[in-house]
Amino acid sequence: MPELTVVEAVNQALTLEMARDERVIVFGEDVGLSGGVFRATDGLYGKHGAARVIDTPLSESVIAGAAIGLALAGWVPVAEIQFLGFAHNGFNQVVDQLARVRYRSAGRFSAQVTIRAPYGGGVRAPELHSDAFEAHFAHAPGLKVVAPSTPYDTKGLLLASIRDPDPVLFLEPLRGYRQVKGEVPDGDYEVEIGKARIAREGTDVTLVAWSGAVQVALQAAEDARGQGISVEVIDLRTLVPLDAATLAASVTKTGRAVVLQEAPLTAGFGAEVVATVQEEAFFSLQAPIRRVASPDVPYPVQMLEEQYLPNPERVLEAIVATTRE
Amino acid sequence: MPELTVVEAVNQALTLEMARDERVIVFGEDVGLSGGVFRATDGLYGKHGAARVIDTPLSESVIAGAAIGLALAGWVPVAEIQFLGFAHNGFNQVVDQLARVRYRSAGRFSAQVTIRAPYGGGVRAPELHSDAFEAHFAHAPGLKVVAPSTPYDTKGLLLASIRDPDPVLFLEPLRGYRQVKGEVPDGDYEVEIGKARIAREGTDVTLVAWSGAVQVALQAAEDARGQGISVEVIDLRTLVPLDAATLAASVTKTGRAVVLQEAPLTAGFGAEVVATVQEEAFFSLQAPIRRVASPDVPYPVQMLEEQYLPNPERVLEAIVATTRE
Amino acid sequence: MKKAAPAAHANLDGVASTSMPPMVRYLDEDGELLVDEQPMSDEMALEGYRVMLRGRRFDERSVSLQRQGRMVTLAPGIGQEAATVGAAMAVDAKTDWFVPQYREVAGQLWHGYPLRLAFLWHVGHPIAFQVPGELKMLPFQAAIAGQLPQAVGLAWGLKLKGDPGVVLAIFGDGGTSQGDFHEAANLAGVMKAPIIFLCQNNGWAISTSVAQQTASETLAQKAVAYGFPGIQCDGNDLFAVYATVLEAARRAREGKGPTLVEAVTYRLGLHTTADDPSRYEPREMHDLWVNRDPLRRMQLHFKARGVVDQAGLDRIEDEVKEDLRIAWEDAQKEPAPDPAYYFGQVHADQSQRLKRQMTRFDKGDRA
Amino acid sequence: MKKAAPAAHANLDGVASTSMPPMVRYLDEDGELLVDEQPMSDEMALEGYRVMLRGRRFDERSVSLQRQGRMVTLAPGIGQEAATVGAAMAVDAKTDWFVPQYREVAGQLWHGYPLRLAFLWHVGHPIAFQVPGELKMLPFQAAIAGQLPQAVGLAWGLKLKGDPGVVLAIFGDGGTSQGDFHEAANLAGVMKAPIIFLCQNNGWAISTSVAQQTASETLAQKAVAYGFPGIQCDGNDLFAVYATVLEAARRAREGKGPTLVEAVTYRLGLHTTADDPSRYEPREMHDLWVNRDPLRRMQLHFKARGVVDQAGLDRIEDEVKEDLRIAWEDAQKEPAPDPAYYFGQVHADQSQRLKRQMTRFDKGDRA
Ligand SMILES: Cc1ncc(C[n+]2csc(CCOP(=O)(O)OP(=O)(O)O)c2C)c(N)n1
Ligand SMILES: Cc1ncc(C[n+]2csc(CCOP(=O)(O)OP(=O)(O)O)c2C)c(N)n1
Ligand SMILES: [Mg+2]
Ligand SMILES: [Mg+2]
Repeated sequence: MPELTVVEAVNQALTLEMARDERVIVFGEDVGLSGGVFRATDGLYGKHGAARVIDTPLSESVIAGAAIGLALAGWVPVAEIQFLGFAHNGFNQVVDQLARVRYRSAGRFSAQVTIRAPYGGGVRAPELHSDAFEAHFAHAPGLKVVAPSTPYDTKGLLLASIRDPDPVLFLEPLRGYRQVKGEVPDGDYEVEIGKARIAREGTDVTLVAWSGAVQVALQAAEDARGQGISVEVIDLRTLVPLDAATLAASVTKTGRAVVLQEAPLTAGFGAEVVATVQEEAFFSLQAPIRRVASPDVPYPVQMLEEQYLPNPERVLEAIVATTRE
Repeated sequence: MPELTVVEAVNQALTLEMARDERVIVFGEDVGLSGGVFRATDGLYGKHGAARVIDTPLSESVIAGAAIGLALAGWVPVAEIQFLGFAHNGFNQVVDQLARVRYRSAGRFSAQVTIRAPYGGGVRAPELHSDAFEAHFAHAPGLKVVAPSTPYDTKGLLLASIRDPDPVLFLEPLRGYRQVKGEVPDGDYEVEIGKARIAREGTDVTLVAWSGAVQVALQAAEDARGQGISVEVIDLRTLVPLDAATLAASVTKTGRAVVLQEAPLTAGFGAEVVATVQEEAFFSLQAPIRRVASPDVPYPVQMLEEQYLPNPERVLEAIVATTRE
Repeated sequence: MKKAAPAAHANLDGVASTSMPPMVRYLDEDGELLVDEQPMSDEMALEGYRVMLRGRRFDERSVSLQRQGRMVTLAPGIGQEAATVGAAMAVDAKTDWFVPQYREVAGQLWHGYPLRLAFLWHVGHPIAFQVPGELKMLPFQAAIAGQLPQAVGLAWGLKLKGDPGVVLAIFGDGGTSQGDFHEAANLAGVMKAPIIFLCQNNGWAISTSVAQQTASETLAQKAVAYGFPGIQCDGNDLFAVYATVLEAARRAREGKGPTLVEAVTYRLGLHTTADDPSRYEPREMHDLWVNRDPLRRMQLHFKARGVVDQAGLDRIEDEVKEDLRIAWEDAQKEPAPDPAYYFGQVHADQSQRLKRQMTRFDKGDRA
Repeated sequence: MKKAAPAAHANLDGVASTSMPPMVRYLDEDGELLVDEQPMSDEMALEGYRVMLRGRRFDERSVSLQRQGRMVTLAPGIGQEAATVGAAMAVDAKTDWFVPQYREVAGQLWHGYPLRLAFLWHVGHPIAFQVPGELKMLPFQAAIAGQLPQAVGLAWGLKLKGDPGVVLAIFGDGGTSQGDFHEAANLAGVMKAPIIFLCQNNGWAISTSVAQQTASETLAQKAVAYGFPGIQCDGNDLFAVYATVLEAARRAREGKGPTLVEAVTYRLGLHTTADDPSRYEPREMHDLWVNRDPLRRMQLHFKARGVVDQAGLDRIEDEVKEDLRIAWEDAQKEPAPDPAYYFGQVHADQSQRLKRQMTRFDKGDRA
C-alpha cells in the first residue's frame, strides 16, 4: 500500500468523492486554482472546474452558512475553513445554524455538510492558526466532530463524514499534515464515525489523546515502556459522539487513566473525557484521572511554542505519577 | 435591607458605579432610552445621557470589539449583549480579541471591560435567547466568567467585575431576573471573583450548580432532606477561575457529588467541575460524580421546555442514586 | 489606472455618497393611483388584500390571546402587511423559496404557510417549524440575519443546478447591521445568486431607530457595496412592493443576480408582546404612520375604483374572521408534542450516548 | 415619503450603482507630477522615500533570512511601501494611533516602531508585540479585520474624551469581506468616529483576486453603505496616498467622521514565505505592476526634479543597509523570552489555578 501524509489522504478522499458523487461541491478560501494553502484541494479545480471547486470571499460566516443552503438545494457541500481559529468568525452559523437544521425544522430539512479545518499547534504558525479550539464545537448539539490522527483514518473518516446525512466538523491535524505518514489504500473505504481506536495496547495505564497529540502520546507510551510501564493509547478519532464504551473497557482493564489535551486546561474537551470515564468506570479507577494540557494561556508566538505545548516528557511525568498513586 | 430581584440588583450596581466612576460607559442594543429589554439599564440614560449610555447598532461583534478600543482610550466599558446566544455572533471578538489584549501585547495594553449578558432557559423564550452557552466562553484564556444566582451576589460581583482590570463575561440568570428575590444592601460592596459559595450546608452529598440552576439545586436538596439525605449545595458564582478549593473541601467531607448543569451534557462546564473534583478529592470519593444536564439536543420551543431542562426530580434521582452506590 | 487619467486633489467633503433612483410608488396615502396602470389585476389585488387582512387579524388575535396568557411572546407584523404580501405575490410559490425572519406571517400565508401552523407557532409547538409538505420555505429564524447566509447558499445552489427558482429572503432594518448580512450580500454579488434581499425598514429595531442603526441615508444604497442594485419602494403600497420585487425576481431569473429592495414601512404594533413602545416611540411618529396604514390605503383604492364597496369589504372581513376561527380551532386540536419524537430529530441516526439520554423521554411507544 | 413625490416604475437594470470621485493621483508611473504642486516638501518626500526603502530592504532581508530557516513564516509588504508610509506620514505619531494588520511594517517604521522589534517579530519573539513606551500603535493582528472593531472603539473613545487623536486603521482587500469590517464601519459612521479606514487593495487575498472577493467595482464605494466618503488613491504614489489620508485625517479631526481610503496598489512579493504565486498569478499582471514600483517612481521624480542624483540615492541605500545591519545585530542580542514572564501576562492577577500551572515554567527567579 502507498504511504501518504495526512494532507495527501485528505486530498485523496476529496478526489475520490468528487468523482464518485457529482453532488459534492468544494469551496472555501483559496481552495480553487491554488489548491488550498496546504494543497489539500490540489487538483480538484483542474478536474471539476469553477462550478464545483470555488474560491469564496474571505468570509467564514457565510462559508458555513451558505453550505446549509447549498445542501438544501441538493448539493453535498465540503467547505474548508482555512484554520479552525477562523471558524470563530462564523461561530453562530456553525453552532446555531448548521448544527440545528434538522432539529429546528423537526426533520423536514437536513444539512449533509462537511466543514474541514486544519488545526492545532506545533508548526510555528501564529495564534489562531494554531489554537486547538475543538472544545467550542464539541458543545454544539447536532454537530458531529471528527478528529483523526493518521492518514488511514483521515481518508476513511473524511469519506464517512462527507456521506453522513448530518453536519460534521472534520478537524485535520496541522502537525500531522506532512509529518505523519502511513499506508493508505487507493480505493474507497470508510472508517466509522463514533469509534475510537486502540493506537497501542497496554495494561497499566490508559492514555487518551486525539488529533495531533496522538503522536505525543505514542512517544510518551514508548518512553514509559523503558520504565516498565505498559501504556494503552486510545486515539479518540471522533470527539462527538464520544466512544464511551472503548474508554470504559480500557480503563476497566488498566484502572488508571491520563488524558492528553493540546488545548489550555480549563473546560477543554479533556474534561468531558475525564467526566465520562469516571462515570463509566469509577469503581475500576485506582487513581484520579490526570489531565495533561497547555496552561490556561492563549497560544504563544513561535519562540514559546515548545514550552507551551504538552510534550512527551510532561505526559510521561503524569503516567509515572498515576502509577504511584 | 431592601429586597431586590436579580435584575434590580444589576441595575443598582450599574447605577452606583456610573455615579462613582465617570469612566464607566454603558452600551449595547436598546440599553439607552428604553432602559434595556429587561430594564437592567433603566434610568441610566436619564442620569448620564447619550454620551455614556449608548444604543448601538445591532452588531454583537463590534459591541465586543469596540469595548476593547474604548478601554484603550481610558473608558471602563460595560457592554450588554442582549442574550448570551448572540455573543456567538461576536465570538471571535470576545474569545480571540477581548480575552487576549493583555497577553497579546505582553502587558502593554489591557482591557478593563465587562460584558453583561442574561442567559439560560425556563422563561418561555425562543432558542438562542434561552441556551446556556457558558461553556464556550469558559474555554477562553484571559476571560473571566462570572455567573451569580442571587441578587446579593449579582450586585457585589458585578461591581467587582466592572472594577477588575481584565475582561469579565458577566452572566445573568434570566430565570432569576424577576423570580429570585433577596436582600441587597444599598451601599457599595464587592463579592470576590473566583470564590464559590456554600448555598446550603450538608454532609452526605455535594451538589454543585451555578446561575439559574441554583434554585433547582436548592429545591432538590430540600426534597432530599425529606428522604433523609443531607445535601450540601455549592453555588459556583464564578466559573473562571474555578474555586477548586471549596469544591475539594466539600467533597472531601461528603464523599459524593452531583453536578447540575442546565446546558446539554456533552462538553458542558459540568465536565470541568467533575474533572477538577476528581483531581482534587479522588480518594474521598465513594461513588462516581454524576452529572444532571439537558440532553445533547438544541434548546426546544416553549412547549417542550419543561421536559428538556433538568428539574428537581431529576436532580433528586441522581442524589438518591449516588448515595446507593 | 490609465496613464491618461487626470490627477485630482483630494477633497472629500464634496464626495456625493450615491445617486439612488427615487422610491417606487404606485398609490398615494389615500389609495389614488399615481400612475396610469396598476401592476396587477383588480382580482389579484383583492386576493392580496384578503391575505393582508388575514395577517392583520391573525396578529391582533394572537396579541389578545397572548395577553390572556395563552400564547408565548410574539412579534406582530401589524402595518407591514403590504410589504410582505406584495413581495410574496411577486414570486412563484411553485418554484421560489421564501426565507423569513419572524415578522412576515402575512407574506408566508400567501406563499402557502397554513394559518393553523402560524397559531401553533405562537403557542410554542415545534410542528410550526416543520415546514409542511413541499412548501418552499425555511422555518422562522430567531437570530437576526442568521437566515441570510443560508438563503444565499440556497440561491447559489439553485443556480448551479439550473433550477429556475429564486429566493426571497426577508429581514429588518436592524438586520443590515449584522456581519452576516454583509457576508451574505457580498457572496451573493460575487456568485450572481438569484436572490431578492427584502429589507423591511419598519423604522425600529426594538427601541433603536434607523438613524441610530446606520448613518447611510437609505438602506437600499447598501447594495452599492456589493455591486448589485438597491432600491426603495413604499412598503405600505402593495402595488409598489409587488412591482419592485417582480422586477428584482425577473433580474434574478435572467441571471442578473441579486437585488436589495428596501420596503419603507412602519411597525404599527409592538416589537413583541414584551415591548412597551411608549418608552421610546414619539407619539406623532406613530400617528403619522397610522394614516399610511396599508389596509386603509387598499380599501380607499378599491372603493374609488369601484372594485368593491363597503359591503364587499365587510364580507371579506367576515370570511377572514371565519378562516381564523377555524384555524385556531384546528390548532387547539393539535396534540401536545412528544418529546421523544422531537428530541430525536437531532441527527438522522442517534448515537448510543444520545439514545441513553433519550430513554428518559421515551414513552416506550417507539422502543 | 412626501405625498408630492412622483411615482416611478421599477426598472432596475438602469440603476447606476454609484458616482465615485476619480482616483487621486499626483505622480504618473514615471514620477512626473500631474499637478502643479506636490503635497509635501522635497525634504519630507526624501524622508518618506528613505523609510519606504527601509521597509523594502527589511522585507527582502527577512525573506532571505526566512529561506535560511532563521525566521518564521512572514508576509512581506514589497510594492506597497508608498501606501503604508504615505498614510503614516499624513497622521501625527504624537496624537494619532496606528492600527495595523500585518503587512504595514514600512508605515509602522515611520510611525515609530523600531526596526529591531520588526526583526524580532519575524523570529517569533513576543517582545515584538509589546508595543514600546508611549508609541500609539496596536500589535500586529493575525485575524483579518479583527483589529477594526477595536480601532473604531478607540476612535470613538478618543472623541468622547475630547482627545485630538485620530485612528489610522489598515487592512486589505480581503478584509472588506469580513463581517467585522462591516460592523466596524457601520458603527464608525453612526458615532462619527475619527478614523481613517485605509484599505490596501493589493490585488490579492492570498490567491483570491479582488474580482473573486467582491462584485463592487471599487472597494472605496463600500463606504456608501455607511454614510461616509470613500475614495480611491494611487497606492503606489506616495504623494497621492499622503494627500488623501491627510484630507481624511482633517475631516476626522473636524468631527466629520470616518473616511474609507482605498489605496490601489499591488503585492509585488509573496503572500507569505509559504506562498507560491506562480500557481495563480498571471505573469503579465506582475510585470505590469513592476513598472509601477513606488520606489522607482520616487527615484525618477527626485532625479527629474533635481532633488537628489544617483549618487545621493546610492548614499541613502548604504545608510539604510547600515540601519538594517545594526537593527538585526541588536535583535539577535535579545535574550530568549522567559515563559514564566510571558505566560504570566494573561491577567493582572494570577488565579490560584493558573499559579499552579505556572510553577512548571517558573525558573524560581520570581517566586
Ligand atoms: C443576532 C441577534 N442579536 C440580537 C437579537 C435580539 N433581537 C431580537 S429582535 C431585535 C431587533 C430586530 O430589528 P429588525 O432587524 O429591524 O427587525 P424587526 O424586529 O424590526 O422586524 C433584536 C435586537 C437577535 N434576535 N439576534
Ligand atoms: C478571519 C481570517 N480568515 C482567514 C485568515 C487566513 N488568511 C491570512 S491572510 C489571508 C488573506 C488576506 O488578504 P487581504 O485582506 O487582502 O490582505 P493581504 O494579505 O493581501 O495584505 C487569509 C485568508 C485569517 N488570517 N483571518
Ligand atoms: Mg425593524
Ligand atoms: Mg490583499
